[in-house]
Amino acid sequence: MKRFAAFPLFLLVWMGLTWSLHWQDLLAGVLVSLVVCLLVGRFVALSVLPMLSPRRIFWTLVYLPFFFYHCVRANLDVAYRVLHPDTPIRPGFIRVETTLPSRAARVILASSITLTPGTLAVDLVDSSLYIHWINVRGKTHADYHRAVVAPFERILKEIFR
Amino acid sequence: METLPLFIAIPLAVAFLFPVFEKLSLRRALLDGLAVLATAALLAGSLGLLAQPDRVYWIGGWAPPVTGINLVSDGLSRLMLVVVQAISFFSIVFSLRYMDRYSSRGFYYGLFFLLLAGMNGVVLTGDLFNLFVFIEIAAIASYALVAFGCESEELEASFKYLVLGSVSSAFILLGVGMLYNLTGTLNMAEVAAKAPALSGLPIMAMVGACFLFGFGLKAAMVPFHAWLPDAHPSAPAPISAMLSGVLIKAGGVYVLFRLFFSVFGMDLLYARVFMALGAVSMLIGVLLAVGQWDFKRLLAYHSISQMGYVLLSVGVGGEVLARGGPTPVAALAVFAGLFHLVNHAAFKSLLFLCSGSMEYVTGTRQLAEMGGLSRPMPLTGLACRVAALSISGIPPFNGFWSKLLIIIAIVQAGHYALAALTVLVSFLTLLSFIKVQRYALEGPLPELLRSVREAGLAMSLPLLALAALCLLGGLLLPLYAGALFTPAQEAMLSGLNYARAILGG
Amino acid sequence: MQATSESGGGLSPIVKTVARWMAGFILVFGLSVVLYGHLTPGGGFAGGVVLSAAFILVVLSHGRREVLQILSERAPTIYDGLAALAFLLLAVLGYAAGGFFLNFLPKGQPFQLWSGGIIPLCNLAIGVKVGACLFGVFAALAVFRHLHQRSA
Amino acid sequence: MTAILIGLFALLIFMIVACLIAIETRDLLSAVVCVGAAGFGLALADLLLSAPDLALTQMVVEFICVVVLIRVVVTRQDHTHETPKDTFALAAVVLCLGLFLAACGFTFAALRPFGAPLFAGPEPTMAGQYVAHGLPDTGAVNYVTSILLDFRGYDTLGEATVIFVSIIGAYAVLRSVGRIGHASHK
Repeated sequence: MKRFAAFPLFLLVWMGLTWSLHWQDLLAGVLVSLVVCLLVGRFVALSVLPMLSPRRIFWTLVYLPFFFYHCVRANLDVAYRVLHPDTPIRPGFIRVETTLPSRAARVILASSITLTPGTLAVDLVDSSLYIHWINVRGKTHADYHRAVVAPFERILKEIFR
Repeated sequence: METLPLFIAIPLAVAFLFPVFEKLSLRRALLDGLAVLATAALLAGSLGLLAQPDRVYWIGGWAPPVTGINLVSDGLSRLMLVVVQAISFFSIVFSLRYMDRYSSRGFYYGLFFLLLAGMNGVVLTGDLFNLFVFIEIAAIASYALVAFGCESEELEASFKYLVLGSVSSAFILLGVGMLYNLTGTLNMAEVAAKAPALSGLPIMAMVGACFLFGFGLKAAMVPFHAWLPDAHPSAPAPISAMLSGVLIKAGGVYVLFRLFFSVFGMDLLYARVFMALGAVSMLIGVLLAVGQWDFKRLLAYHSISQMGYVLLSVGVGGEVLARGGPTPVAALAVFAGLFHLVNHAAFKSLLFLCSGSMEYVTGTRQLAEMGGLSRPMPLTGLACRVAALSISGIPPFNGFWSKLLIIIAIVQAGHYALAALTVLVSFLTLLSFIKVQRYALEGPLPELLRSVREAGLAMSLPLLALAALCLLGGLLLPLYAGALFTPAQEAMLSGLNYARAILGG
Repeated sequence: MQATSESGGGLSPIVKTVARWMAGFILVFGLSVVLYGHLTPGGGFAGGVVLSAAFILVVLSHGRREVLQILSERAPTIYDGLAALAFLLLAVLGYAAGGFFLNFLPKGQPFQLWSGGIIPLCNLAIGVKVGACLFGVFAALAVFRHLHQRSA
Repeated sequence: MTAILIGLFALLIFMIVACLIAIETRDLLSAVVCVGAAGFGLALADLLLSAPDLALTQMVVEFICVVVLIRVVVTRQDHTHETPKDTFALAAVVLCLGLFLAACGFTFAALRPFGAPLFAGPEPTMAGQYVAHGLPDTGAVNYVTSILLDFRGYDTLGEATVIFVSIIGAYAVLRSVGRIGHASHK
């Protein structure tokens, strides 16, 4: 049964794509979602039901604007560094430890870091994230963690608790 | 019951089934049985078609005004259909044993039936774009089959064939595109109805040139022949028989006849180009063949030369027609060309199958390494002799009669130099096949080949059947010419009336 | 970097996880392109390519070694053959109903999913076929390298 | 109209340049990238000529092909060899191409002008029939699909078969063992 966990998600995407509530479109959507679940359901295997708890939805809704804000800020920061005549950059690789429990949460963290300009998550080994950073500041892992990971991690921890 | 679509549907269905069958690990006998049964059914169907009148089948029920694609059964397509089915039947029977030497029988049969479906589609279609699509199916299947042994020479030959084949397909597509732009239709009959109005324009010469180049390359006429001597010998022997026996005809010469006689209307320029291409191919092909020591390569060069005969003869017929000469002469020339086309299918497939039979037991294709094979392999030796006599034009075999008719027609049309050339080429052909006889069948048996024996009945039967066809095809000509050749010859001579026959009115 | 595509080990866990999540949504999108081919731009050919993209994504991220354990060399050609056969079957069913490729099903109401008779079914067959085909080309080139045939 | 033409010519020149670089470069990976660029140009050209479905298909196919080719090229240590420049062959190719283009330029004047659709002409054409009969006779709203799968469904069967034969052929040629028993002497 686990492979059908993503069924409602697929159906939702289908309805978004077709943008219709006609019975034929819905029937086709149900069939398509079933087929897709059969094909790749065991790859996705998200535990969907716990995801629907109100607390999680609330924190997800908080996370989105927060992420957007960080994105814009980082954009401006990178633009400043690129346009500045001295190009004040200090590129380098850093390794940070994340305390997030599940792999899914770590991957979302890594994706958020990648989507934010200036930082790029290169690899994830167990709980260590390898990140390329355009302007490395600080000396210790704790510094890195505070600057790059902590803002996202705090909210993600709430979502995936 | 309308049977025309089945000539495409059956081979396609069989071809689609083979990958599935291979997964199911079915018994080999089942695969073989299905392949033989399908080709036999198609052969029977095509013979049954001979007794029926001309007709048009509109696919999908889209009758004129033309929106759909049509299949046409007229004399010329029925003739080609019978030849294709017959050669493919014999090749499949021969493959049953011969393909032991290759892996992946399922893929082999799949590609074989795709090749067959492609050729049937080309022969039956009445639509220009559809023609292109099915030519591509046949061509791609043949590229893969040429490389079926997976050895480096074969891959190289296949790659060369693929590059030149793609270039020719591009030109064909360009020609189809220009015709569509000019006439607003892809249906051959509608194009034929609109072609006379366009005939003076330079663009029509461009279209004609594109088609001549494209299909000339598929037919391996001489300036465009470079791929054939590599590609045809590289394939497994039954496939060589299919490629030389029918593919260069169905995918090349037949389409040239169909387009230039029925769609554009034969004029003096096209006829002269046909004659020139035919004469040059005839001469160069045989000159290149004489020096060959690889049996299959020698046969491949002869294919160029023999197809030159066909093109020359039909070109002479078209020339007589275009300049308003006597119709019986044109009819005789076209008839002789078509007769030689059928004969070539019979004796060239037979020769390739013989070469395959010898290669199967001796492991070599080099004439210098063979010798005395007619004693341990009496049936193959007999078949090989019949075919060699046939291709060299020795009476009473079929090649003699068709060459005789070609020479008579050319003389009657007044081209004495070409007639002399034809005789000369025939003599050179005889010379090169005397070499085959001398080195492969006669002489002492080499030490290495002491233990060879006939490869078995499954391989000998198709050889004997084709050898019988070579003998009887000439002797019994008056009996079946009316059913097979006369409608084809009429279809070609009636020219642009093709449009009226299909669209009615 | 952990990238070990040389040895067939696949990419980093980030890519693997995201690829797994995305594959399902790409399939849903591809199937919608296929099924709505008669209503919107798209159809079997475009949608089939999208379908194959989902599988190629998973294979690319997970690497050869992991894939070879679940994927048989024959799978692409079999689905290819079966889908082509389904398309031909539609044509032959039309033949039984009166004409080769006859559109024998009711045409339905325009702009609804069930319209155009056999057209959506043909699109579906072509979509599966093209998807299997493109994935087969990818698998033959990138995963199998050399095919080991049984001699049937 | 002129804007479209200018854009189209720019794209064509871009595609030709990309193809030439792809042929001439010694690095396989760069060649693949150039081929991808040419395909992307083709997708844009389709979009300019208002053929969104073609553009969609072309785009997706291009992405997949480039990804597949890169995947294949990256792990191979193939090097292209420097072939000696054959001046005569080059001259012959340029001459043939020049003659062909000259013939095209001379004869293409008779073709329908660019942008004049076949279905809008005064005389009855196939395209006109499709536009007139597409929706009522097939029930498909998308004319392209109605042509592809109903009027010319047989052609589409052929095209699907072309793809099928290509992959079957590729699988047949990629076998590791072609022959069983003794190989033929060369």
